[in-house]
Amino acid sequence: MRAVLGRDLRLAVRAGGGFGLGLAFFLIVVVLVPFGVGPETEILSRIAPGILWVAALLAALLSLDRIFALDHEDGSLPLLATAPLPLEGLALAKALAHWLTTGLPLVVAAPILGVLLHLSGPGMLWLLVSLAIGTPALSLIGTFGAALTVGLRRGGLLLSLIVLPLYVPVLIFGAEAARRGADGLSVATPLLLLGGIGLGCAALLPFAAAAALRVTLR
Amino acid sequence: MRAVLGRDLRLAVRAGGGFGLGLAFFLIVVVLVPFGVGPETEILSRIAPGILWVAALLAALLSLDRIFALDHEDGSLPLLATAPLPLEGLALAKALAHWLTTGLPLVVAAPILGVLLHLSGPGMLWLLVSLAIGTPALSLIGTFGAALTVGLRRGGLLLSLIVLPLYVPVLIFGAEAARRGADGLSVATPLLLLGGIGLGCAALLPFAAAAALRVTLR
Amino acid sequence: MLEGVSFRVAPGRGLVLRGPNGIGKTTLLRAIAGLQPPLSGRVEGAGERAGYASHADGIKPALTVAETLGFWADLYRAELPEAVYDWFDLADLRDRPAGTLSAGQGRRLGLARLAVIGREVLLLDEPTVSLDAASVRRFAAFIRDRHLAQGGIAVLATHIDLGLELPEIDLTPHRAAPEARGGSDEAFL
Amino acid sequence: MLEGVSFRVAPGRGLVLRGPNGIGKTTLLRAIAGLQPPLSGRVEGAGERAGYASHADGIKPALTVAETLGFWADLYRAELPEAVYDWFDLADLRDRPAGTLSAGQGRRLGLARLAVIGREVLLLDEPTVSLDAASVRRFAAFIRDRHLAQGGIAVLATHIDLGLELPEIDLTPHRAAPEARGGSDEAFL
Amino acid sequence: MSIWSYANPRKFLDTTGPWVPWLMWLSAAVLAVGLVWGFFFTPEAERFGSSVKIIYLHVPSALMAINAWLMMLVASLIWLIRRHHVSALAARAAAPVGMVMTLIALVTGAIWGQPMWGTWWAWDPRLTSFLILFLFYLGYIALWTAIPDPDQAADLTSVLCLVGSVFALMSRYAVNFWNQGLHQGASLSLDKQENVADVFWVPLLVCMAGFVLLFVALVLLRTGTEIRLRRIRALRARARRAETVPA
Amino acid sequence: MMDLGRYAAEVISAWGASLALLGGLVWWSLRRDRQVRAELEKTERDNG
Ligand code: HEM
Ligand SMILES: Nc1ncnc2c1ncn2[C@@H]1O[C@H](COP(=O)(O)OP(=O)(O)OP(=O)(O)O)[C@@H](O)[C@H]1O
Ligand SMILES: Nc1ncnc2c1ncn2[C@@H]1O[C@H](COP(=O)(O)OP(=O)(O)OP(=O)(O)O)[C@@H](O)[C@H]1O
Ligand SMILES: [Mg+2]
Ligand SMILES: [Mg+2]
Repeated sequence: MRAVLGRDLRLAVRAGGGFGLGLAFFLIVVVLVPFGVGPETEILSRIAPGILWVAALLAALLSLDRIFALDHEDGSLPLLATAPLPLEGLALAKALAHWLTTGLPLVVAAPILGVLLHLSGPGMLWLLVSLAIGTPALSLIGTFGAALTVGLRRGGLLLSLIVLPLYVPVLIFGAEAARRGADGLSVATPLLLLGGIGLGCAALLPFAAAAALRVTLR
Repeated sequence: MRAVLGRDLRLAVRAGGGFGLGLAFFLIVVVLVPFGVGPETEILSRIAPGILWVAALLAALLSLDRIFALDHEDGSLPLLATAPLPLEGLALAKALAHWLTTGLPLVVAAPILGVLLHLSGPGMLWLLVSLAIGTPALSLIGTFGAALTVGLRRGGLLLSLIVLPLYVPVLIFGAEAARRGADGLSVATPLLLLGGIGLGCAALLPFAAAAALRVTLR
Repeated sequence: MLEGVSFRVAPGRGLVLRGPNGIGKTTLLRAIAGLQPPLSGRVEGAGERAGYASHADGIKPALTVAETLGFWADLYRAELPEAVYDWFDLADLRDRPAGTLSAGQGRRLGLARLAVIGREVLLLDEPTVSLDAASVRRFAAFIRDRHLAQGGIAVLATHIDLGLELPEIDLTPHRAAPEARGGSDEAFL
Repeated sequence: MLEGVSFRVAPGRGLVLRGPNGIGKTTLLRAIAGLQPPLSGRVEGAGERAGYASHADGIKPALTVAETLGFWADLYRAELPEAVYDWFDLADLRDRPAGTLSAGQGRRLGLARLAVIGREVLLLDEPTVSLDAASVRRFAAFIRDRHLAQGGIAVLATHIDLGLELPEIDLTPHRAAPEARGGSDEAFL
Repeated sequence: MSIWSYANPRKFLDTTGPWVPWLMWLSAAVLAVGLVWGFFFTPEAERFGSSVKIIYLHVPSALMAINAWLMMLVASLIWLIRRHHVSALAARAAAPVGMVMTLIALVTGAIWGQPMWGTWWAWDPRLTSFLILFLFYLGYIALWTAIPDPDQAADLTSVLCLVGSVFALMSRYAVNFWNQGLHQGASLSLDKQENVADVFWVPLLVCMAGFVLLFVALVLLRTGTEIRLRRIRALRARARRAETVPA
Repeated sequence: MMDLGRYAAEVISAWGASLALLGGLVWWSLRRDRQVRAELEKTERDNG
């Protein structure tokens, strides 16, 4: 698993690996939103947690199709599948690599970009916490979706449509936690639920993804 | 020019052409935003024009790299360049094809999706008008950016970075017009300015794009 | 790249360029087609009259054979003669998406494009790659009996024998000496 | 597509597939490589041991020659023998982005990849397209003196003469009759 | 003798090379005077308190951020029209300097905004247009580094600079139209200098002069670096050809 | 040290950040210039 992880991380950082892509997209959304909705501080700070969450989710969504597609195209997926690593482990490694290259940078960048949207101090803290808890779930769900659509024509579009509804609970609880945090309310409930979703995903989705891979590889 | 246009449209509609991609992305953003920022009607209807504009812009941005990249990869770009069609015409045809496959569907879909964000009746009208005037400029600017980055490593990321600041004036005037329209204010000035930008882009950018293509083909 | 190459080709005549990999055949053809400026020297009389076929065929997998040829005919405002399908043995493949063609069938489609665009000067870069012997003969016949016979010009780069009786230029002796170099580096030397 | 083809290749031996365009050489090689299931019939003993070179070289224009080879070596956890650059005459091109190579140089790079991945069974689809005569000889020498001499297996599809003394199979007589058809459609016929 | 003769790389290096150290030291001296004066020997302003001292870095860097782009625009035009390599390389050399200036203006402004407006960031037109300018610099530099062939890179970045300038101007007006803003008017600008007491104005002027000198020195230095890099490239290319091609 | 009043933190951090950025830019430019000069000399020696 460590080998796959290292290889994926290296590939992501190298040319064309799309390491910066998610982050750049996140930045783009956050810079553009004020031009769209107008510069009023109250409005911006009101919608900031939600927009940042949606932007993070989109950034994760856009980088999903790289999880398996590149390996599928150049034929390394069958080779990986026959390696002495169970497919569940492969799926987990892939999800982890995706999180490290996409989710983690987003978590780190979110508070900085929050400044642009007038996010309040506690808002930043809770945004960071909720993203840190929620983005791994995004990567896991995405890996499952990617496994379902490996090698399909129009895979990218299909992938988005499949993953989108699965993302909704994460988004709801994550954004709710960030919003409550920004308003100074209690954040315990949504964060707990978010953590629960994350753990559930980690426990179940690698198996689902492995099952999907087994079918797509046939 | 008509031939290129027809071919690009046909290719876009066929499998893998990415016709639905922009639209799907647009839909996704609009669906996710209420989950992110919360369900309050006033807030949503307040930010609706801006969010719809930003979403349209992102959808256009994401589909830009197909404008020339595919033709570059399979070697048809030099063949097109030696055809009896000036490169300016090629750039214009490409921009038009991009608009017809990405911009136009967005314009049509925007009012429908506006319902999801509680956009008011006049808001929808003016959103539609402002998108109809503004999205061609987005396609033209994007074609220029795509011409600059044909065949580069990390072209996609670079393209977004280059095009992003160029999109700002269009977004500002477009969203401003839609917002004013939604609030029942006069929309003449921003729409005029938007139209001016569009005309200016149509008059100048094909030349810039052709100049860039001439250099990249060299 | 190359130095001291100079030729004229009269209407109805052809020319074959030969030389090892990387000598500059493609570069020369692209320069003639006007796709890249020569470091020095001139190209006369080609430009608008030239049609260029590169190593890559520029075939879109999603378009059918007939649509592909139709597109090029449209773009060059030419008609699409029915006979092209016979010349290049494509009749059975008409409505197949180009992406499902075999390599040689795809190449035939790429060559058929040249018959469609109706240019006087054809610049062909290794046109017979992937073709079997019968297809090579069919292609040679097209060049000889249709294109050249109607006063066209053909400049071909190839590594194999096409069975066309055309004058040949071997580019090997023209490889540029290392110092000979126009271009922008010069200002910094 | 094809019917009644059957062969075994012993270690250290090679086989050349011949046949006109579109007969099914590529399809057969892909089936052997496990990239597509044969409509009927079996493939034995290839799978994990096979390396496949298709019509397209799968070369990323942005990576340099050295990076490309290094990547494949990495991916197959093999070492990158320095000598590959000599075998395929790529030494001077090491640090050139693959996108700037000429057609033949690119093809040489694609072939060098096969020497790097260290697979026993090489499936080569028209490997010498675009190569000049000297490069074809160099490639043949590689197959004969390095790959086969070390007990490797090579199955090549080609239209031209490679100067390798290998048994050949002409696929023309094996063209499938239109009714012969396996696959899951069968249940509905 | 025409001024274009300096567009010859060798001549440019020979001429400007010796100036660079002098310019460096001169700008350091002027900057030191202006900054020390501004930091230690100016009073507090009644509305800003001691925070007014930020102005000695904020305004000069903001000025240079814009001027650097203008210089790049001119250099790009010269390259496109007359194809003098030095001007293309000068534009390339100026971009990172301009970007750092933009960054300084943004950072000092943001820090200043906290006590003055109670926020790090506001979508004020001037601030916003600086953010956009920063993005332009980023894209411009990224394009330079992404293209391997230097002439091609020079051509494409020049086109981008031209188009970008037009759009930068448009965004300035767009942003103004969009939001009226909090930022100080041009109360210190040259034609209205009576608006401001000389105690602030004179050291600020010294600082501006220091920034201009520093900019010129850095651009000359970096242009020299770029020319040398090109020369290394050309020499290597020639050597490689000599190896490959049997004479 | 002089008294900067209640804006001390802002002034010092603004000056610190700016001077660090300026210094970094100058240092980086000088260092790169020195490296490139050395490399050019080497290249000229190797293949004059
Ligand atoms: C990130 C934010 C900021 C940016 C990008 C920015 C940008 C600029 C620019 C471009 C200028 C030069 C204008 C000219 O000379 O005409 C300027 C001047 C100035 N800025 Fe800022 N600024 C920012 C924040 C602030 C803040 C927060 C303050 C203080 C409240 C401030 C106070 C000033 C003053 C006093 C001037 C001099 C105005 C004059 O020219 O008279 N700026 N700023
Ligand atoms: N962008 C580039 N930068 C540097 N060298 C290049 C570039 N493009 C081509 N070359 C080199 O120029 C030479 C001529 O290339 P060209 O493609 O014309 O060769 P060719 O004669 O067509 O060869 P082939 O038979 O292999 O197609 C080659 O050595 C090639 O590597
Ligand atoms: N997806 C597909 N649908 C229908 N026919 C196909 C498809 N893919 C390939 N074919 C056909 O199958 C036949 C065999 O193709 P294949 O690529 O194996 O030929 P080949 O012997 O390699 O020819 P070449 O020498 O031209 O490369 C061809 O007639 C081709 O048109
Ligand atoms: Mg060639
Ligand atoms: Mg084949």
